[in-house]
Amino acid sequence: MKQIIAVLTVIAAIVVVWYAACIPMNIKGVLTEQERAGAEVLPPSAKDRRDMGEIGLTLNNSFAIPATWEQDRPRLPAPHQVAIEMWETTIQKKITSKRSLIYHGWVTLSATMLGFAIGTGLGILLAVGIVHSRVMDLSVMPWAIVSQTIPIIALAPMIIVVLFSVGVQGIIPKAIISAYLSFFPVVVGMVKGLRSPDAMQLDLLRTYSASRAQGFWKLRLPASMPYLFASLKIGVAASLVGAIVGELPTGAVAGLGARLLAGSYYGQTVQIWSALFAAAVLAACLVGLLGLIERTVLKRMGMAQ
Amino acid sequence: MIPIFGAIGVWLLGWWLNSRLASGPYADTRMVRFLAPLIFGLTVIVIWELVVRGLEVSMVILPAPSVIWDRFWDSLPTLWADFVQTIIKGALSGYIIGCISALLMAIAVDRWDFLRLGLLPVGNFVAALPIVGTAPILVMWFGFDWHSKAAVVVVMVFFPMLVNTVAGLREATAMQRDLMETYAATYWQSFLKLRLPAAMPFIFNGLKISTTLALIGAIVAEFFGSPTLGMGFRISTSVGQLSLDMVWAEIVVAALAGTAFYGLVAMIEKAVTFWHPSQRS
Amino acid sequence: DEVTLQLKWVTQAQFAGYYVAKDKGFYEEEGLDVTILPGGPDIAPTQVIAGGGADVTVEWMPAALAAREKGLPLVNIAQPFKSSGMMLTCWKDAGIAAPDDLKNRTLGVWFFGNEFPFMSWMSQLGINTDGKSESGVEVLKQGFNVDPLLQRQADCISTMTYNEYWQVIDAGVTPEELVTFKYEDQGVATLEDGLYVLEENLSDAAFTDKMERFVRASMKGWKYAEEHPDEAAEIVLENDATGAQTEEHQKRMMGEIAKLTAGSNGALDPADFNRTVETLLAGGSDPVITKQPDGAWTHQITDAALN
Amino acid sequence: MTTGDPVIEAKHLDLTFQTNDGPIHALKDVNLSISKGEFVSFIGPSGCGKTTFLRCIAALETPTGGTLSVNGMTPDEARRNRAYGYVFQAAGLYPWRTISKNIKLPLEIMGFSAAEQEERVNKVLELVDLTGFEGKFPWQLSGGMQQRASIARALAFDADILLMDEPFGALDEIVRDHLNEQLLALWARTEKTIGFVTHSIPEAVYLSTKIVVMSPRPGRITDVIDSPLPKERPLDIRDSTEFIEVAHRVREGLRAGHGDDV
Amino acid sequence: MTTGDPVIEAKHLDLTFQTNDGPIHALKDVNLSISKGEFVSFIGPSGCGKTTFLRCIAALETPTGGTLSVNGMTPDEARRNRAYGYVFQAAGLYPWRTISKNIKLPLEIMGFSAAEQEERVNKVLELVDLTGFEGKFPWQLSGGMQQRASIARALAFDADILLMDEPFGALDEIVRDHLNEQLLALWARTEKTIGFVTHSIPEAVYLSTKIVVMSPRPGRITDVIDSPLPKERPLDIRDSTEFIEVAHRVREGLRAGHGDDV
Ligand SMILES: Nc1ncnc2c1ncn2[C@@H]1O[C@H](COP(=O)(O)OP(=O)(O)OP(=O)(O)O)[C@@H](O)[C@H]1O
Ligand SMILES: Nc1ncnc2c1ncn2[C@@H]1O[C@H](COP(=O)(O)OP(=O)(O)OP(=O)(O)O)[C@@H](O)[C@H]1O
Ligand SMILES: [Mg+2]
Ligand SMILES: [Mg+2]
Repeated sequence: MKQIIAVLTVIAAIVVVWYAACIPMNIKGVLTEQERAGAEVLPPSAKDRRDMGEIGLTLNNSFAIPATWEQDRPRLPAPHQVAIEMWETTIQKKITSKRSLIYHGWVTLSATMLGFAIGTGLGILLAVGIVHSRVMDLSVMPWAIVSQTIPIIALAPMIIVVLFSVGVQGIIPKAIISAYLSFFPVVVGMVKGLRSPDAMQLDLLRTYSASRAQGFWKLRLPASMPYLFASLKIGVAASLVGAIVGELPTGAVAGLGARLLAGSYYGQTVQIWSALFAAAVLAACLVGLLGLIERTVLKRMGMAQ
Repeated sequence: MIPIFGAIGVWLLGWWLNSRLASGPYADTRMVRFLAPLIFGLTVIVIWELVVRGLEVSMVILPAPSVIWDRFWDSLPTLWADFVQTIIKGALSGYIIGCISALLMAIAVDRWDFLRLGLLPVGNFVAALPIVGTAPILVMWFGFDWHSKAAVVVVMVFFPMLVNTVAGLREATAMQRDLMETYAATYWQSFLKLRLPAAMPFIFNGLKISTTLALIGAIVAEFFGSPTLGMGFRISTSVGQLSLDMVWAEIVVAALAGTAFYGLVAMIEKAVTFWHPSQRS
Repeated sequence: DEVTLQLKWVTQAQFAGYYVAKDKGFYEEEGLDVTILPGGPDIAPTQVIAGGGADVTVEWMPAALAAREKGLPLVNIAQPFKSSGMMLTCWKDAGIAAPDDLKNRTLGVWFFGNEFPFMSWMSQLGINTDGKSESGVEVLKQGFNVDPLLQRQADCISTMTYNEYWQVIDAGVTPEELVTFKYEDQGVATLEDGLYVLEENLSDAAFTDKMERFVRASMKGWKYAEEHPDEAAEIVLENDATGAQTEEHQKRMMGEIAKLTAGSNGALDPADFNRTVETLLAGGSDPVITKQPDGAWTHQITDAALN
Repeated sequence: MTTGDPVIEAKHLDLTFQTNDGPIHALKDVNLSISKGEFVSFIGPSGCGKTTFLRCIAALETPTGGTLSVNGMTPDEARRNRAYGYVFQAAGLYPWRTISKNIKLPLEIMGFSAAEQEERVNKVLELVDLTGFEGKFPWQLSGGMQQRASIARALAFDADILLMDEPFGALDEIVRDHLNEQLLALWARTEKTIGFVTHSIPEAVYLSTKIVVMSPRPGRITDVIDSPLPKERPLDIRDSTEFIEVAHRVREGLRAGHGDDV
Repeated sequence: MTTGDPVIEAKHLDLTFQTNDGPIHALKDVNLSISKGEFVSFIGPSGCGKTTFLRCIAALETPTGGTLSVNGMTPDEARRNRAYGYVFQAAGLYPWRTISKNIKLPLEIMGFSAAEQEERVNKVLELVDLTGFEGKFPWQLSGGMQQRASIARALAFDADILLMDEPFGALDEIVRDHLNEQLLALWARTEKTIGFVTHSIPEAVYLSTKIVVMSPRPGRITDVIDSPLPKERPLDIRDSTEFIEVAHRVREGLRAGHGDDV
C-alpha cells in the first residue's frame, strides 16, 4: 500500500517535471508557429530568438505556454499527447491494422520470444559446457565477455545481409540479434547457478559415488533455478532491445523498431515516444510474467517460503 | 576443400592444446588463464581466414582477418580520431556524469525510504526503454557532436548504476547497523564508515556493467547523426561504401577499448575491495 | 519465375512503379513472381545483392560505381529516373543566397553511399569539408529526418525534392523562408534510382530473359504511376507495413517523382552516365571513383525489353 | 563481589513482535534487577528471548509494555550517552579496516582526538592480548582473535556496562575456555557490569555471579540462580562439586522450561 | 560392547595440502585402528585435522603418505561400494526436496526400486523420530529436526559405517542433549561403526567408546582414551564421577596439545 502511494507520488512528480520541461523545450518552435499565425512575439526576429535563452523567451512570451503542450511536432511531447497517441493506436485501432501499436508490438514480441528462446537455450548449453569442461571455462568464458563489447547495432545489418545470402529472412535474423543480446546474461547467471552448490553438497554426492549426470540433474540444475530466473529477467529485456535493433536496418517494415524509425524519419516525436513507451510496457510485462513463473516454479520446488 | 579440412584440423589442434593446458599441472596459473583464451581466439581467427579464403566468401560480405589486420594498421590515424571522438569524448564523459549522478541519486534513495519504494519500480520501467529509441531524441536535443552521445550514455548507465548502488547500500548486515546504533552514530557517520565501504563491491559491479553499456551507447547514438568522425559514423558510412574491412577494424577497436576499459575498472575494483571474499581467493 | 528486388529505402512513392507493377498484375502477366524487399537506413542494397539476397536492386549510380571499384561488379540494366531529385535546403535568414555563401557554414549530409554527389560538388566549388573556415564547411552526418534544419543545428541539410523538402514545409516552414540548391541545376547531378544486377549473371540467358520481362513490367508500372499518381500513392500506402506514411505525403511525393521519371523510357542515356562519371571523378582529394569505369551499364536488357 | 545500586532494572517488561504469521510474544512480564559490577548470564533454549532482552537494554528494540531503566535513564538516553558496549555473536569486524582501525571506529564516531584514540587502542589491545596485530586485517586472524578484537572494540570507549550476545558461540571449546578465563580477569580488573547471553551451561556457571534461566513461548524468566562460587575462579573450578551442583540446577531449570519439542 | 575386526585402519597416514602460502601439514603420522561396532570421537582444537582425517576415510581427500584401509579395501573402493554414510556439520538438505525426497536422494542414485525406497524412508524416519514430516520442506523444520533428517539420509542405504563431522555443532545445548541420547540409542540398536567429530568434551565423553584427541600444526593424534563408561548411558551419567574423570583427562590432553595460540 505504502509502495503504491510512493510510486504514484513519484509518477506524479515526473509528470509535473515533464510538463514543466515541455515549456523551454518547445518554446522556440511554438513562437515561430505563433508568429506565422500572426501573433505578436518578442523578439520578433527568428534569428534573435535563436540566440536567446529558453527561459528568457518563455518569460517574454508567457501567452505561448499552453501551446507548448499542444504542438504537432514538439521536441518534447507532453504526457497527455503521448497518452492520447497510445490510446488511439492501441484501443481504437483494429489490432490487424498496420497503424495499431498492438500489431507492431506483436511483430516485435514474436521475434523477441524466438530470440529469447534461442538465446536462453544457447546460454544454458554454453553454461553447462563451461561448468563441466575446464577447457571451455578457460578458453570460452573470456570471449563471452569480449563479445559484449561489440556494438551489436554495427553487426546487425551485416548479420541480416549474411543471413539473406543464405536465404534466411523475416523473423529469424531479428531473432538471432535478439538471441545475441540475451545469451550473455543467461550464461553468466547459469554458470553462477550451476556452481552455486557448495563443496559440502558436492561432497555428499561423492559419498554416494553419484555419476556426473546424476550430480547435474539432482543437484546443480535444481540449485541453479533461482539464478536462472534472475538472469532470464535481464535476458528477456535484452532480447526485446535486440529485436528492436534488428528491426532498424531492415527498414521500416513492421514492429516497434520500425515504428520508432518511421517516427524519427518523419519527425513524428509523439509517435516515437508512444513506441518507446509501448516497448517499455512490453518489457515490463515480459519481466513481470517471468517473475510470476519464477514464483510459481520456486514455490512448487519448495524454494520460496 | 583443402582449406576447410585445414580449418577442421586447426580447430582440433587448438582444442587439443587447450585441453592439455587445462588438465596440465599449471592449469591454475595466471599464465594458462591468459594463454587458453588466446589460443582459442587465434584458432577462431585462423579458421575464419581459412574459411573465407577456402569458400571465396566475397570481401563485401565478410573480409578475412588478414585484410582487417592490414586495414587496421593502415588506418591508425583515422581509427585514433574516431576513438577519441566516440570513446574519450562521448562514452567516457557520459560514463562519468552518469555514474556520479546515479551515485548521488542512490544516496538520496537510500536516505528516504519513500523514494526507494517509489523511484525504484519507476526506474526499472524507465530502464526498460530501448536505448535505440532514446538515441534519436537525445540527438535532436543535444546536437550532433559528442554531447548527445554522452547524454545517451548517461541515460544508459544511470539505472544499472542506481540499482546496484542502492542494493549495495543496503548490503551492510543488520548486525553491523546495530553496532553503529549502539555507538549512537549519526546518519552520515554510519554512511561513510559503514554503508559506503560495504557497498563498494556492488558499486563496482555497476561500474563494470556500465563500461560495456557506455561503449555501445556512444556508438549506437552516432547512427542517428554525428559529425563526420566517430566510430559509429565510420561503421555506418563504411557499410555504405562496402568497406567491410574498415567496419571490422572499428569493431576491433571497440572490442579492444571495451576490454581495456572493463579491465581497468576491474583492476581498480581489486584495489578498492581487496577485503571482499570474492577478491581474496 | 521468382525475382527478388531490393529497394534502396523504405516503402514510399519513390518506388511506386514497382509496387504498381506488382499490384496491377504487370509482373504476373510476364510470368514473374516478384518479392519487393524494402530497404532501410543501415541496409546497403549493394551488399544484399553481393550476398545473393536479391536478384536486382534499386541503387544510386555513385554508390553502384563505388561498389564496382571495390570489386563488386554491378551493372546498370535500366534507369527509370531521368533526373536527380537531390538538393541542399538552407535557411534564407542565415544569409545564404548562392553556393559561395555556403562557406563557413554547417551542412547536413547523408552518408551511407549518398554523400558522393555532395563531395563532388564541394570539390568543384573548391570548398573543403574539414570544418568551418573561410574556405571550408562543417559537415554533419544527418540522421533520417529534417530535425537538424528545424532545430537549426545545421544551416543547410540534404533533401529530396519529393520527400524531405516537404517534411520541412509540413513542419510549418514556408518556401519563402528557404533557399534550395538542386544538384541538377548545379551541374553536379548524378543518376539516382537505377536497376542494378551482378555482371556475371548477364551471361546467363535464363536470367537476362527474366530481367527483360522484369524491366518491361516495371516500366509499365512506372508509366502507369505517372499517369495515375493518386492511385499509385494508394497502392504504396497499402504496401507500407509500418502504417507511418500519410496519404497526403505520398500523393505529393508521387507527383514529384513523376517529374523525375518523366523523359525516361527505362534505357540509360549514355550522356547522363558520362556526366555522372565526370562529376564523380572530379571528387577532389578523395574522389569517389578513381578511374573511368567500363562495362558499368548495358542496354542489353532494355533493348530487348522495350522493343 | 562488588554490588551496588541497580544499573539495569526491568519491571513487567513485555515485548510482542507483529509478524506476518501473527504476533510473537518474545518477552512476557520480565522482572530483573542488575546491580553494578554484577556478571549476569542469560541462558535458555533458542527463541526464549535472550537476545531480545539484551537488545531492549541496548535500546535496539522497544518494549511494548513495562518499564526498563539503565543507569536510571531510559535505554535510549543511555544509548545516546554511550553507556554500554555491545558484543555480537559474530565478531562483525569491518573487513576493510585493520584491527586497530576497527577498534578506533567507535572512538572516531564519538569524536576522540587522534592521540587519545591511539592510546586507547593500545590499551585495549593489550587487555585482550592482541598487541602486535594492529596492522592485520580481520580475515588474517583466527576466529578467536577476531572475537577478542571485537571485545576490545566494545571496551575501547570505556562504557560501564558490557552487553555480550553469545560472543563465543562460534568458537571451539578450547578457545572458549581461554577467552572465558580472560573475560573473567578483565571483569575483575575493570568492575564493569556485564550481561552475557550463552547456550552453554558450563560457560554460564563458570562466568556468572547470577544466572538467569529463560523459557520460550512466551519468552519469560523461569529461574534466577545466584552463584555461590568465589570471585577467583581457576578453570579447574569446573570439576568442583559446587560447580557441578550449580550446573545441575541450571540444567534442571532448563529442562523444566523446555518440554520435548526439539 | 561389540568389538571385532578393524574396519578402519590407518598406518603412518600423512597429508600435506599445497596452498599459495606454502604447504600445510594437515595430518602427520596418524596411526589408528577402529573395530567394528565402535563409537569413536575425534576431538581437538580447530585446524587439527579432524575433518581431514574423516574425509580421508570417506575418500574425499587423498592422503599423501601412509596407508588407510576401510573394510579391507582402499577408501575409494569403499566409497564406490557405498560402505559408509556421511553426515556433515550443517544438515545440507536440498531445499527443493521434501524430507522424504531428501532421504530418497541416495537411494535414487544407488538405483533402489521405488517400493524399496518407500519402505526404507519410512523405516529411517521412524528411527530418527520424524514420522509425519515426510511431506515438509526442510525450511519448515527446526534445526534439530533438519539434522535428524540428514542423519536419516545417511542411514537410509544402511551402510555399516557412519561418519559424522560435527553434526550437532550448530544446535543449542538442549537440542544437542536430546539428539545425543537418540544417537546413542540408534547406535545400540544398529551396531554400526561410528566416527564422530566434535568440539565438545562432554559430548565426546558421553557418546564414545573411544576418544581420539588431536593436536594441530602438524595435525596428529596426541591421545587415545578408551572410555570405561557402560554402554547404557542415561543423560545423568554426566554428573557421575567416572564421567567427570574421563572429561578431565580429555581436557588435560587437549590443553597439552594446545599451547597458547588462541
Ligand atoms: N525482529 C523480529 N521480528 C519478529 N520476531 C522476532 C524478531 N526478533 C526476534 N523475534 C522472535 O522473538 C523470539 C525471541 O527471539 P530471540 O532472538 O530473543 O531468541 P534467543 O533467545 O536469542 O534465541 P537464540 O538462542 O536462537 O539466539 C523468537 O521467537 C524470534 O523468532
Ligand atoms: N582443501 C584444503 N586446502 C588447503 N588446506 C586445507 C584444506 N582443508 C583443510 N586444510 C587445512 O588443513 C588443516 C586441518 O583442517 P581440518 O579442516 O581438518 O581441521 P579441523 O580439525 O576439522 O578443524 P575445525 O574444528 O575448524 O573444523 C587446517 O590448517 C586447514 O586450514
Ligand atoms: Mg539470540
Ligand atoms: Mg572440521
